[in-house]
Amino acid sequence: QQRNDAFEARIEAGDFIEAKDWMPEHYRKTLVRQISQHAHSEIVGMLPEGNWITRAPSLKRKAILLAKVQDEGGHGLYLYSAAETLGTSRDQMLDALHSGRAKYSSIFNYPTLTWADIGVIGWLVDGAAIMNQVPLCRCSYGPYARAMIRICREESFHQRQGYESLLTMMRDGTEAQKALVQDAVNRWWWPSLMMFGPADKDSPNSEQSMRWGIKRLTNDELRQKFVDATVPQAELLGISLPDADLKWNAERDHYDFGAIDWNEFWRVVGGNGPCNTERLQTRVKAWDDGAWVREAALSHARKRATEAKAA
Amino acid sequence: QQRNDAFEARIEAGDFIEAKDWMPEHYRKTLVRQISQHAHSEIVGMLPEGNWITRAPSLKRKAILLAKVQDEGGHGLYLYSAAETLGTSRDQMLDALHSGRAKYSSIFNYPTLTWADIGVIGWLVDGAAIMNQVPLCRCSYGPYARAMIRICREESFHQRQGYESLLTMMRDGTEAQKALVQDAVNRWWWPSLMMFGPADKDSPNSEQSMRWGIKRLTNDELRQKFVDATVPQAELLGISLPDADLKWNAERDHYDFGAIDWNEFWRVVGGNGPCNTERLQTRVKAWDDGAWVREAALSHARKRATEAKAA
Amino acid sequence: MTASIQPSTRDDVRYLLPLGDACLVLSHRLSEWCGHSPILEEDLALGNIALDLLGQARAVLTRAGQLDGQSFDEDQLAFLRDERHYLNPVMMELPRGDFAFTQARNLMAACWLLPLWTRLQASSDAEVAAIAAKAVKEVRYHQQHAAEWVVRLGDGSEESTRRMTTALAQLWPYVNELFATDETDAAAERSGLGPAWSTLKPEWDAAMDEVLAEARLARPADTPHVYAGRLGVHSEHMGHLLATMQSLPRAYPGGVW
Amino acid sequence: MTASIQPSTRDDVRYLLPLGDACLVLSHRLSEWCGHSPILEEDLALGNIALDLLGQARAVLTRAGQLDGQSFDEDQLAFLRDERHYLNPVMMELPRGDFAFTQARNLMAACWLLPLWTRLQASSDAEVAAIAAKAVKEVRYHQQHAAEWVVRLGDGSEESTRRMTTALAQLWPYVNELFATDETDAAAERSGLGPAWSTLKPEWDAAMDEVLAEARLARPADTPHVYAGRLGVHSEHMGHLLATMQSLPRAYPGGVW
Repeated sequence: QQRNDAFEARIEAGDFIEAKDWMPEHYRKTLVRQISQHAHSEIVGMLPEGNWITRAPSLKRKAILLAKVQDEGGHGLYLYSAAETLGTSRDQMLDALHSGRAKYSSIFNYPTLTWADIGVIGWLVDGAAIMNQVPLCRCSYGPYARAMIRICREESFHQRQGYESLLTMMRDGTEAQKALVQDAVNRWWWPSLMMFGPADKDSPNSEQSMRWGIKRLTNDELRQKFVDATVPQAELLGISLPDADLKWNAERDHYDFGAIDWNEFWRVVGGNGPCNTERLQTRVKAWDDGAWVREAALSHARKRATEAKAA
Repeated sequence: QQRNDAFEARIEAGDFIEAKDWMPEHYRKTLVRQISQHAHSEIVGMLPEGNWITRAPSLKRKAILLAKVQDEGGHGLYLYSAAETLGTSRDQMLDALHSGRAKYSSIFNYPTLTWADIGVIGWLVDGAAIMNQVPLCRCSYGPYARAMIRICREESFHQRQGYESLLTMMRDGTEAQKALVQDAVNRWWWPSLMMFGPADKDSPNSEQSMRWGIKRLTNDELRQKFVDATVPQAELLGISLPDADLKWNAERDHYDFGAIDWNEFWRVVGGNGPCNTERLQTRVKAWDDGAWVREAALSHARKRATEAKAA
Repeated sequence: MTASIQPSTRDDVRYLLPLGDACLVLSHRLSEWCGHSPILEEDLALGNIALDLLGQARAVLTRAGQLDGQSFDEDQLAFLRDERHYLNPVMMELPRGDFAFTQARNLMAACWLLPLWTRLQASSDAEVAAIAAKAVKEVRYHQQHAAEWVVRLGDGSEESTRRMTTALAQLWPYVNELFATDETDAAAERSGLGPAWSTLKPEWDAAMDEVLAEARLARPADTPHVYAGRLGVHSEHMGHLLATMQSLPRAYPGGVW
Repeated sequence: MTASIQPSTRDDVRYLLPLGDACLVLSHRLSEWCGHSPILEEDLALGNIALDLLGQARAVLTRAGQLDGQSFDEDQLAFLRDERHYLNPVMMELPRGDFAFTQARNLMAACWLLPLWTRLQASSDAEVAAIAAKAVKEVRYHQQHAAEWVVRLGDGSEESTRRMTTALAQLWPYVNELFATDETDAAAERSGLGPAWSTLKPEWDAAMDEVLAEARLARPADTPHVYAGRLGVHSEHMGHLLATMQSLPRAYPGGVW
């Protein structure tokens, strides 16, 4: 109880908790769940974008996309490392993903259907992710906070690249290209809003996480910030957002927006989105198909170690 | 010896030998080898053309190609049946193919690189095949001769379709399409001439086969017939054949043509052509991947037979 | 000249394209088996089914093009339409999978096409009725052929039962879409062009249940999945399929084939 | 606007395109691993190599386009050239295969690119020399990375040894082409643009033999195969690769990306 009080006091004071520090078991568990879920999201998130690398329409865009997807893999790597500092191995976390126990961001259960989806993912999905993640740079757990600083920097860069690619198509492209962009925005807008999670009233875990400084703003607060930031960007692009109720509310000093289809949200989170099964199968297949490689690497290392000892 | 003399006399008289008739072991063996090789060629020949079904440039051409490749499968089926009348099972023949003991026509070890290859295969490769096969409709072994009649009829149809598709491109197509056709002809001309086999002087088995009426014309005779028939068709198409020595010889009443690169011929026949390994691997993979299906069908049949008996 | 075309949003066109596209796209997947089947007879049978479906697709697309009013022919509709204007149910575009998956899908598709073509024989559009009269015979054979394989594999070896069970489970989420109804359907019912897809469900259920019983397979539980190929929202497989299918006409502007 | 372009047959262009295409096509195959690697670190490493090769391809194609004299940029050369005008060695376009195949090919390609880039640092074309100076550092890392895997897998488990041995045997017939020499090479040697490919063989042999020895793998026997990607004669895989790669620019004439 004394340790717990000391811990709570450090959180209160805004101290960073480090790997070697004592922490309550529930804090540790909550963090592992959150960080590994975030790591899994980066890894699964490589798939919808990776789907377009071989079809990127210019070599410059191909290079940008390839680098972006690589960055996501890199984020996965830091995040797994951050979670490992809490005593759970990467293999354990992957096993939780592959067996369906662990989640990843539900947004990646939607398919990328056209090239414009790549730009829109950069703009809206990375945009929403940043909105969620920036506060985590001040999260109470040091290794996570430091990983998030680096990740947020790179994500901002991706978001700008995504937006820029849309701007190029909307400003200089053909009518067919503009239609592509509008269509992609129509498909990704609502799922992006869902990325902030259920409404606050339906988000029971939030309070404890807020108290521990693992979460800094509520789902609805973040969602509103995102809408407020994004609407002017949409206007600059010259596309419309698929929400008839979206309008500026001078009184609230915020944009009002329409009702989210929570049925869809829960359906997709619950495993019945368009790509849930395929995404997980793809990851499991990559892992299973690679088993012989991992075994061979171990076997090689053992052989050489034995030989070195014998020599 | 007496049976042998009677057999030779029947051959001499132009009689058909039937499955139930006595025949010399060497005759049987030669026929099984020739018919199964022909069957394998039909089956392997489905691959280079099948490669373009999903990319046919019009729905009509797609339907024609799909039907053609199906016909080839059908030819394979009759020919395996004809060979089975000689006491060798289809599985035995396939095993010989898959293990590399049996051959198939070497022409299918060249890749189909553009859509024009499909037309050119119809025109030149099927054309050469027909030249080889028409005499076999009078072959001494009845089941083979009858299969060949049906096959030759369908092959002629394929050849006309192939030629017609080239004519369409050459008469009504764009410059880019005409270049496709010329390029395909450049690549397939010499391999087509090689389809008649080595020069007579290097073809030791021919004589016995001629005597038995399994073969009716020599390799060089057939090759000359093919060249004579094809040159005017090329002129009508408006393409050039890639042979500077090709010219009419009024004295011989035939076209003269340049020297065949027998090194290439023997290299490809010997297993080192562009696609030998892949073709065989593809067939073996299809067979191996299908093992569970064949086993399941047998297992199902057994189950139901047992149940019928028990009932 | 290789720029994409946009078909009309007329109700009759929007009703026919999903059917034509379903036939075309399933034909494409079946034709991928060519030369790769477990037995030669199946190379022929799958090729034959692919050919029938292609014929049905050509007839329907031709008719849709006539009704569209922009003089699009079957080839323009097949080769110059973008993914978002392809309206087949998503099930048809899924990769060919193993032989169990292919036969399970063929069965599901045939059990859907058979009552659809049957009713279309009475279409108020005489062209459509004539196409249906021919198609119905073909699809009856397709259904029978697929049913035989589903039974054989479902009640075959341990491995084949496992594979067939997996195939059904993988396909089941895509079934809902075959019976989803929209405004286009309502218009087709009103005009007599054809039935609402939702009305085909009882026949599909009965036909499937019969085969599954014979195959001694459990019917998978229904799922709440919502796919909308009919609105042009596809899977990630569709773009790759079209990249292949359309590559030549796109690369040879003005080509005459 | 989406019609295909035909590059010039100038000797310098014909010398550079095979190199640029080799990098582009191998990069394409490596990028197919994205999200499918056996370990996350390899997703990153293969992606990184793909990115380096893409950069090399862009630089070389840009330079070839300048020399060509028809003002083709890197994108026109990449997206509007038909298969028969793509000049990469066939090895680069073979499907990605398993992880052993990928690493074996990466090693072969790097052992070829390293001496090639090394000599190109002294190219009479200053642009080419500058590209080479950057590339040589990248390819040195690629070679080392692939060598480590070939050793690890070659001298790993029974299965990995079998797979690596198979991969080497499958790739070996395509090696000849990396050292085949033609008139283009002769011209490049005369002008100082770059070395004849045939002159790279001793270094390739030495580098490969060293890795194979370390991996305790036998060097496959040489074969008499003749591939001629450098003359635009490819394998059947190339058309499918290009259908995918070029699909967007072909479908969106006048598109600005």
